[in-house]
Amino acid sequence: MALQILIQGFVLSGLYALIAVGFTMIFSVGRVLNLAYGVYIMLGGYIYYAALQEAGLPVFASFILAILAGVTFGLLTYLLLVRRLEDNPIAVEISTLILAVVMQALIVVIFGAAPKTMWPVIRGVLRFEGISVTMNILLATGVSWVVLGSLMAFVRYTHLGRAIRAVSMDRKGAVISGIEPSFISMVTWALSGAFGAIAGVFFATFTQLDSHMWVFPLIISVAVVIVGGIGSIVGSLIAAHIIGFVETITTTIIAAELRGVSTMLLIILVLLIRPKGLFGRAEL
Amino acid sequence: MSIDRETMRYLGWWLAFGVLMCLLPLVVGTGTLRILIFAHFLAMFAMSWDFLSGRTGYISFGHPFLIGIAGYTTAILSFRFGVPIYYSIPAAVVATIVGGTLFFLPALRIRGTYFALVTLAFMEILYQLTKVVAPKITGGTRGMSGLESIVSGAVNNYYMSFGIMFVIGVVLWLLIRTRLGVALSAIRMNEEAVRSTGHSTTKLKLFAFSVSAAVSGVGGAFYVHYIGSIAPRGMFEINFLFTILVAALLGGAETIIGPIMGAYFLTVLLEYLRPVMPGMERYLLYGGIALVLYVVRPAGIYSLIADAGRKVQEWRR
Amino acid sequence: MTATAGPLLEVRDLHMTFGGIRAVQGISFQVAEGETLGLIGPNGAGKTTVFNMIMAELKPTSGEIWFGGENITRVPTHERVKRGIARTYQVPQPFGEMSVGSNIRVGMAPDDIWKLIAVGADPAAEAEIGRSVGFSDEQIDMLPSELAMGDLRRLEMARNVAVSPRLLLLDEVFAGLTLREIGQISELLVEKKRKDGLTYIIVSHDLRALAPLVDRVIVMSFGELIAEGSFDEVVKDEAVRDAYLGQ
Amino acid sequence: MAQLSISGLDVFYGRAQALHGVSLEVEAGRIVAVVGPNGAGKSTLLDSIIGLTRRRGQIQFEGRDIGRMAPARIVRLGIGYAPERGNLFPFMGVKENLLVGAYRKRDAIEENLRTVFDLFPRLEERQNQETATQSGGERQMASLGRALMSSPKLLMVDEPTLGLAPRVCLEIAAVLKDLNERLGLTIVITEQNANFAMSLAQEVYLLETGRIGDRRTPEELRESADIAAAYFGD
Repeated sequence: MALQILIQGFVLSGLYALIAVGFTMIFSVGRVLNLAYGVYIMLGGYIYYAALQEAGLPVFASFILAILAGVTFGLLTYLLLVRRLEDNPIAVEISTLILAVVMQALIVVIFGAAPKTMWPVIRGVLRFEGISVTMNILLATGVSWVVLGSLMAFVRYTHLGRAIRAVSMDRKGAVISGIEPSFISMVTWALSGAFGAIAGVFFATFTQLDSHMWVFPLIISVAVVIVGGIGSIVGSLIAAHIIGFVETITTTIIAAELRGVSTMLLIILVLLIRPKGLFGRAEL
Repeated sequence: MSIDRETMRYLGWWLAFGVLMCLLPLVVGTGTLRILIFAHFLAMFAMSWDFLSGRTGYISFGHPFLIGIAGYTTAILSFRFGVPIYYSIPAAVVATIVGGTLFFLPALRIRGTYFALVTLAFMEILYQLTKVVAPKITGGTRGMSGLESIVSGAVNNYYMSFGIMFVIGVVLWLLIRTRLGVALSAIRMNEEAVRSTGHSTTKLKLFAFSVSAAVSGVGGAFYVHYIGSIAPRGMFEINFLFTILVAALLGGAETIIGPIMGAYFLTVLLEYLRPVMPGMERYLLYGGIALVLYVVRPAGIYSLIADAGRKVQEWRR
Repeated sequence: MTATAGPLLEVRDLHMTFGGIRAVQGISFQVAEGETLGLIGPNGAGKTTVFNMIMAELKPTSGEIWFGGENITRVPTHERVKRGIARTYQVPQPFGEMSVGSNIRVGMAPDDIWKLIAVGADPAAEAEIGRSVGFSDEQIDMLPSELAMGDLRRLEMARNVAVSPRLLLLDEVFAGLTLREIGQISELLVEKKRKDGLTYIIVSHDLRALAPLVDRVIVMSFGELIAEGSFDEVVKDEAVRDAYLGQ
Repeated sequence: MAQLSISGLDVFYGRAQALHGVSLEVEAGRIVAVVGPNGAGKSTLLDSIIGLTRRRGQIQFEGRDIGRMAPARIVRLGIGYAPERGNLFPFMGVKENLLVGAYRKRDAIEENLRTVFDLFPRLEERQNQETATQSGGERQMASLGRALMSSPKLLMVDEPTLGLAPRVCLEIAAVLKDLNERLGLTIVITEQNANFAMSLAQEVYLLETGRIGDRRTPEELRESADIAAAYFGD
């Protein structure tokens, strides 16, 4: 049982970290909460599905298309909506929530209300000490770590990445260093869309595609931000693991139906004890 | 309470609105009345949201949570334990205020953007819990149906729902015209400065919240008895939240009259589009309208009409 | 005006540390009822931090604050206001979507939910307060966004006068004002003091404007008190000159 | 012709006017100080030169009108800025802060890093320490260093001595002098600390309530009663 919790916990946490990172990034750089973030995840899943299972494109091409869709939609959210409301975080919150519901309706109009089952990205099962893990989940965990690792390298070792962190820490300091914050915002929204789409492809293979699937990842992202604080990527990673393990332990030891409830209670607890999050500091 | 001339004039308008709506069943059929009944309930929820969020700027994404507490309380009491609805409905309202306060009070300590997220999380908790905790009582995922109705027939229900909405509307409207209303708006604009003028903002926010919860409680309790069933889906759902939010924002937050207008507009639009757009297209359409209107005109329909009225007056002069 | 034995406000050994930075290190001073105290010092000396602590917007790391003979160190902001302390901000903080009159209304409102509902607003009294700080009747209906900087400072004054304070903390009241506006605000301060017996603590970098108003001046530098005395004494003080002009 | 010339500069914050028709000239290779009490508009002046405010009037740098340019372009033209209190990136190490400063000048990073570390050996010792945990003096050095990373021709420093102990002020003064003499950098500083400014600069402007006086030498200014009047009203 302990081994099972360990494996499941890591697998789930990896996925949660991947889901949350795009959301956290927007919050760190622009100090706004993008409630349409879940839509990038849904869009990633649906576009991948349409390309692979309806248009018959190869896996790789479908994946690229999904990412492009995420990037495009992320950019559009920023350019058409958020940029006009940027000095009012509450307006951003409300309008992105409305946008999410609009997109949910659009998905139903295009793909219908019935849930769709996605093929796993790769097939096969790995058995180990009486525990079986699908190759698909292992791949997802692997991709998650690779993506997060590349992101960390990107923000640490490239000029553009450092500029993103600079804007998130001190906007004036960044501007007088010659950085254009609006360009940085566009880059982060595009990246956020890409991360959402990648996470969405895997998330959808674990559950299924339906027009409500954007809510749960959004709640997870929110939970990661609240638990981790407006945090460093490392802070978000740790927060994702706390949430992932708490959930795994609750569902395997107490009751499977309580999935989600433990996360909510964790959010409330953290907000009451440390409203700035466990690792709260203004950094990406 | 001193009532000035302007208040009297507006009360006249309220009265005219009331009389007009009371005469409506003489003219229109029961189909239209049934649509309007939904508008009335939506208006109650939107006003409740507006009184808390529109006024104080503490955006609640958890109003379905409040409505749900009320709905479940009266449904369980009357359906499972045979409590007469004369008792179960007041009990539901009390439960909403107490239960809501228990959850929201800690959240009211949290500033700005986080408040909305925490209330959203509450809604999700209740959704999960009703499915798994004591399903024998709550009915689990399927909920309960066959709840006792208060009055029967479209006309009676129309008058009842309109009456409740009208009373709530007038009371809330009078409330926001007092100095309390001014103080609550001031919280939205600058909470710090309200404190430094000698107010306990905690007390003010708690009051606004209790009123909002009471209104949601009344609305929620009557609503479930009207539709005769309750289930976690449809209740604790973002689509429901979305409808409330859009009604309040479309009409124009912070006005009480706005949310009523928004609720009528939304329900009627939704119904008249039904033949043309049978499914989710309607959400797509009015979500789109709401989005554009919100970005272009955050103050809502009410402000458009108010502006138009002002222009007409200027023109007549 | 109630006569109190001893000082109206007394600050005892206040300390404030942010992270590792000691913003205020052991400040003590007193203000007598009816006195006008100037609080000056170079940029970053910790003057506003002292105001924030007197208003309970910041919790001091250590030290005590006494008002009217009572230890108020643990009393929250709105209770301090009720006891008679009010302040203005360096950057005026009006309620942006409300008219001047409504801004004053918030200040006049009692901290009691039922009275807020039952007792109607008194536009005449609001207008009276507005006029007393120099607003024209027309301006009472204006929005803050339509006002000039000097008028915004008046509005802050008006909202503070509305809470009927005994002690008023004025933070950089002359900043961003034209010479004419400075004259008007000064006159207003003198007038209010004459009529209502107000006590002031004024923070200002505009010493020329401050000089005629103050009875006594205290000087802060690097979070410490470096001088105290009449205006003329203080500005001739070697340590003060060094603090401002550098050595 | 002057390297930097400003004429009739008006700056507003909302309805409040922070600068009133400010004009000044800075010749290449000089150290110029703008002196004045708190709130006179010193930071606003430098913010306006680098393009951070809504401004009206003429600002020319090396003959080009920069009065409407965005900060990024102005930085690229060769103006470096160390603002009041630094505006450093608190959770980055010193070296990373410096690298951000090189955002617009990536072909001379090694060279510029060497220059900065030679000027401030202490920064090299602590290059990986987060600036959030550093002393005021070290932060001031890091801020100057970051400005130097874009290879500026003109360096603007806002209140270099703010909150610093006298010993550290002397250190900063020595570095600024060195930059000016050895590397030929034009330097504009603003100071409340008038004596510091007059000991360092060759030319001084007195800024008072958003208005600026004529260019003077430190001696002229010291002999006039204007400074004391500006500060103490006597």
